Amino acid sequence: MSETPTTDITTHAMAITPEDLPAAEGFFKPHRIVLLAIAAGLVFCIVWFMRWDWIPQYLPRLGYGIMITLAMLFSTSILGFLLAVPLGLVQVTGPWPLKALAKGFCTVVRGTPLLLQLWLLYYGLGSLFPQFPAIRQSFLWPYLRESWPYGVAALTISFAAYEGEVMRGAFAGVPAGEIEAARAYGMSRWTLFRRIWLPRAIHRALPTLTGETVLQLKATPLVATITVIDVYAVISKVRQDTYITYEPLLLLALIYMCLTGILVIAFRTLENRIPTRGA
Amino acid sequence: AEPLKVGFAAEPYPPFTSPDASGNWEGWEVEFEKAICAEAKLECVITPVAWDGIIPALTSKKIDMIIGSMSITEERLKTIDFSDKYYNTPTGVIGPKSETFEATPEGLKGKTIGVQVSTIHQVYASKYFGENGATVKEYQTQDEANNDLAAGRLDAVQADSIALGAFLKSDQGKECCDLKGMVKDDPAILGAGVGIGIRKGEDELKAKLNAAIKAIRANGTYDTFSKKYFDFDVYGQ
Amino acid sequence: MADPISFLNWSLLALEPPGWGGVLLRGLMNSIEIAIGGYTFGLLLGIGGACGKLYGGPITRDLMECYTTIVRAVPELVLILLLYYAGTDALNYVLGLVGIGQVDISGLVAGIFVIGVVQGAYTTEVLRGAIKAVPAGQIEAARAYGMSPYKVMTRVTLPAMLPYAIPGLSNLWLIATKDTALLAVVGFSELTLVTRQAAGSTKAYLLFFCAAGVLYLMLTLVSDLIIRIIERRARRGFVEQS
Amino acid sequence: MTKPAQAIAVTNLHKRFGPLEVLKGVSLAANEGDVIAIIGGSGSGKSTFLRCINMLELPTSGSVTVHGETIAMKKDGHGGLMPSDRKQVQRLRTQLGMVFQSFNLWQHMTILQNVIEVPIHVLGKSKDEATAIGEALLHRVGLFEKRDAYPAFLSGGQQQRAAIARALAIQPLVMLFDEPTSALDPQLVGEVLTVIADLAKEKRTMILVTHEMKFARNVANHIVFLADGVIDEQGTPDEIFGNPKSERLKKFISSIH
Amino acid sequence: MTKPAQAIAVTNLHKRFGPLEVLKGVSLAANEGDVIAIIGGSGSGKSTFLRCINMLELPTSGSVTVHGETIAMKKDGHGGLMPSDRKQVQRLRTQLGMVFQSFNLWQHMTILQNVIEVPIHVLGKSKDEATAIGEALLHRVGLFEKRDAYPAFLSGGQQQRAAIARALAIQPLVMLFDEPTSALDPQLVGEVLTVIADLAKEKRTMILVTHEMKFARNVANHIVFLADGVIDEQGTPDEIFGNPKSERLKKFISSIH
Ligand SMILES: Nc1ncnc2c1ncn2[C@@H]1O[C@H](COP(=O)(O)OP(=O)(O)OP(=O)(O)O)[C@@H](O)[C@H]1O
Ligand SMILES: Nc1ncnc2c1ncn2[C@@H]1O[C@H](COP(=O)(O)OP(=O)(O)OP(=O)(O)O)[C@@H](O)[C@H]1O
Ligand SMILES: [Mg+2]
Ligand SMILES: [Mg+2]
Repeated sequence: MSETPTTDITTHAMAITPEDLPAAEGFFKPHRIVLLAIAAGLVFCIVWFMRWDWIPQYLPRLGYGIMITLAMLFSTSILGFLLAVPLGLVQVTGPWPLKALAKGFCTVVRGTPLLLQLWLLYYGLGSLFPQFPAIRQSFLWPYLRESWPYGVAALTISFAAYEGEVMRGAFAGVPAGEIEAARAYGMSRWTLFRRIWLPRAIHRALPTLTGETVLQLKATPLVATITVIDVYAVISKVRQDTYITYEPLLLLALIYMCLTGILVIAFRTLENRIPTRGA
Repeated sequence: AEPLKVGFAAEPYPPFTSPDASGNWEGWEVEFEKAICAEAKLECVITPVAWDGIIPALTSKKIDMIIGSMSITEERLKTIDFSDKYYNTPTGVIGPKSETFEATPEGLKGKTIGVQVSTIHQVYASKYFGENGATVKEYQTQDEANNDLAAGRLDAVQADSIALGAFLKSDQGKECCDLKGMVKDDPAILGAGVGIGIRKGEDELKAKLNAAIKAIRANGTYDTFSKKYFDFDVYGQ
Repeated sequence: MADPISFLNWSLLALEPPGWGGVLLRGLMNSIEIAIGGYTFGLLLGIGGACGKLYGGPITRDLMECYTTIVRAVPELVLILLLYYAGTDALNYVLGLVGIGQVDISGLVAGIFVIGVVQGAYTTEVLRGAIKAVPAGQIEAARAYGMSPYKVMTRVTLPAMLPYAIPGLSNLWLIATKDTALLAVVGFSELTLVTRQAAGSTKAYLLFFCAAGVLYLMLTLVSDLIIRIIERRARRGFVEQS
Repeated sequence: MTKPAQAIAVTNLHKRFGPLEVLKGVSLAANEGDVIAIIGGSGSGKSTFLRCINMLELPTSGSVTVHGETIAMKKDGHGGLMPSDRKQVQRLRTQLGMVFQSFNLWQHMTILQNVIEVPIHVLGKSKDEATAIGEALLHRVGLFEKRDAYPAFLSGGQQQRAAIARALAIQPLVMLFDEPTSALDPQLVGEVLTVIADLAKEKRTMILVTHEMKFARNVANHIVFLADGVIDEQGTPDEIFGNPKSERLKKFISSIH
Repeated sequence: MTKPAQAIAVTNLHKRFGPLEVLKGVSLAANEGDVIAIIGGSGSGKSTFLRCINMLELPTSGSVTVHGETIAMKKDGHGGLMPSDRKQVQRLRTQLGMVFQSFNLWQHMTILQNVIEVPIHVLGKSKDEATAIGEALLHRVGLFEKRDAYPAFLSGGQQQRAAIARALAIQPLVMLFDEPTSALDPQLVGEVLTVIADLAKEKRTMILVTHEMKFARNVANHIVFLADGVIDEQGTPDEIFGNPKSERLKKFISSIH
């Protein structure tokens, strides 16, 4: 059973979080300048000696892929978070059947690879649907035919399970005294949840949430394996069209690094709005 | 000497290559590979590689040749080299039985057509159908494309006619789909048949392989094992 | 026709061919092998990395920082592709320069290498965090009684850090087992790929994906059990935080 | 002058935790303007008593009357009581301004937000009105400059003063203090005690549990000595400290240097 | 009786943290059997002084002599000093039993393991011998029953007593105490002070930084008042508390009630 700090350690270890951003002051030291010069040389060699002539041709498609990646990221993070709140809450206070259900859901999802879940939904479940004429005729069919709903579903479920565990810790970790204080001043249960418990839990979970969102970004390329054209799929196409091995992958890594960087900076701004001290 | 590593696409591509439950590979190309290696007196081991990365695997020496129904095209020749062709079959389009359309740009307008990624079919479909109002969806494996056609997520699938034939004969294919026709040829894209992919500059190997292909054609081995799979001459013209 | 009954065709899971159960199990063994190898390799890299980051000179520290930053910012899938093609290439090239000549890098070794490099960055961060979590006073006390730096490290810092590191390390193990699935994209026949092959050959997608899911889940649960035993031992002396 | 109204009355309160009977029949009444100090050894049930008054702990038997209104209770089926009307409890709780030993400020809100939270979201005041009252209270406890700081950035004494302001903001009939200074280091105790002494001077009704005997003596007009779950002795400060009667009280007083 | 030998001597110690000069030339000598109490306001450099003695903090200039052996120092190139022989420092540190304010017990070892760790792994004693000595010491500080408990499960006072046993186990020439009771709540202070007072009765050499003036007065034979980085005044307890001369000392003493 992992308590909040546990998840936190691992999430942080796996994802860049705002703490990792270098502080602007004190960044430039003599050895750094040398290292930067070497790095610049390396980048120059990469730009000069490798093949980049394919970029202009694929630029529009890359842009489109990035949009899809971001759309996947945001839609699934938001949906997943909305699911995670009840998942976490139920595990802390719910009646035992719900508690067991939520716990089981989190364990199963966290215990199996996302790639497998994705394929299970798309190739497994998705190929069952057309066998039911009712579904085939329903208004949902045009969507069920597409591949992105399966990607969204799998990523949402996965985010919900991981974040649900975080929210469980966060809910459980809100000091009992703060909740008691709210009760002592006559708050009703709903007011207490809405005004104190939930915001306080989110506040506690925010640093981990940052990490989890970066992890979610890192999980998005998997949807390319079920024919969603995200930036990864675009790059795969470049590789297959041109038979260039390394360059597109390097560009892809660079794109993800930039996306991660932007995400992390955005989160840092958000986190700075409510300062926390110490842990 | 080191045995030569023959790269197969890890994804099943019946009836040419597909693994069975005991992990053995079977299919026409497996028999072809055995015959070739025996003929050329090469020691070969089958090495499954993701189709998607099979050319990089060859150039980075993870494998030494590709026997994977890979058509000889201009584009590929820029990166790797090929032996002479060892089979050549026309390209077809299949679709659900319930619908009727032709395998032409007009017939496929507005439809979603599935192809395997990194194939001549993908290039062809993009050029002839994609630019004329059809949506081309790319799959990692032929199998998945077929499956999605059966699942109703696709309106058509373009592929090698033999692979399509095998699918149409399967339980799944029999039920749902039929052949809509062959596509108009474009040798520049569809290429001059399927050859063994090898690294550039390995001319000695290339010569050996070419000689072996000739030999098994001549001594009847080729026809013997082909008969098990096909009732026509896959070598083509 | 893949009628619903065939999804429940249990005989497809038989251990002997034509059942695919044996193949799945072999795939699972492959996955576990890579996970163990990659995790161990990652642990070695991580120990080096953490020491480098904490005690190394400024250049070592910055290089380590680049390593962990890049690995943590780029999706595993992309890293695996990059490392699988470029990494093994580069390794061969370097070996060639050193004069050992081409080595034949098997899929297993490449898989271990790739997972290891990714895990190494994560492990570095976990260990670094754990070492930093050891209260400074504990180390100061050791120095105050005349322990040599080596003694301080082996007698105090390392054992005191373990309880902080174990939750992170055990999560990384679970991640390693699941990351092996990503090797499917480079055609390595671990559990996920053989599942896909089995599913594709038999059209029993749901059955095989569920079966693989169960196998992964079992692996996770068994690991969890073992981890909990280890953790209980290492956490002796630490008050449970709720 | 008329006789002051009764602010709070507790009658024959019993509280049992499993096998342990912590309170064995405690009765206490406070008129408006009273400052009652509850003293007693550790574990004598002081906190439990205070928490029973505002139903944070449910009594096993007995009744609590706030400003003449008795909290309606019913059997809970496990040998204890539970409130039969949750709304009533919520309403009466706003009459009882509890100040906790460990502050329990809401960490995700600034000091001012902490203070105006209950007035706005429970009492239904407008934001402007609540803010005006809240800022005045923060002035009073000397924290006006810190109104936009988050609790984690304040010293313990400042946090406790903020908690007092928060309790005052609900304009309660009675303030309940549970050892308001014992989580503070000695240097910070003073500032909190000053604020409480000021409140006492204004004749605000207060019940406080405290270990600071000197302070209890100066501030309270009535002192209750709890021991073994009953009121062992009670009276004016002079009676209790000057002329203790029970053996236990004598021992307790002498043990405090 | 012969004149007691000199246990420790600090000469003209300076310590600078960046722009802040915390110690501006402090000299102090302790003979065997001396109990020296260092008092002074917060931030006056008491801890820094103690930490310089066993080189946990490196002095900017000045020298430290333990039992006649001066710690060899060399320039560190940044205007400060560093030990030129690390082995020597390690050896001399085993003569200085430091007891930290925050105990700093090793959390991953039981109490007994904490106590025998240094004797075995630094002093090279056998495990049996170390255990015998360790158990005797734990008896002495009243913790024998707790020898197999982990530090986190002990009260603060028990932890501090264990820390004292750990320092005693290295059989140091001098014990250094840095506010050994200030991390404890008042109830636990007593038990630790009793142990220290016992050590003083045995004529063990001790240097202690403390805020407990009454205790310093009872236990120490020499008191040093640090202010602004220098020794403002020093003398016997009676001189310092009975007849303070410097204004600062007077003010300091009067500020402590
Ligand atoms: N929730 C609970 N469950 C079981 N026992 C409890 C609970 N709360 C308090 N007790 C017990 O009830 C007794 C009285 O506790 P209480 O906190 O009221 O004492 P107190 O007089 O406030 O002591 P202190 O001065 O130490 O705060 C103690 O023995 C305590 O262990
Ligand atoms: N590592 C350090 N870096 C910078 N300044 C320091 C450091 N350690 C101590 N100081 C400063 O040196 C001064 C003296 O600190 P020191 O801890 O010795 O005081 P003290 O007399 O022990 O005070 P207290 O009674 O509060 O413990 C303080 O102003 C402190 O801020
Ligand atoms: Mg209490
Ligand atoms: Mg100090």
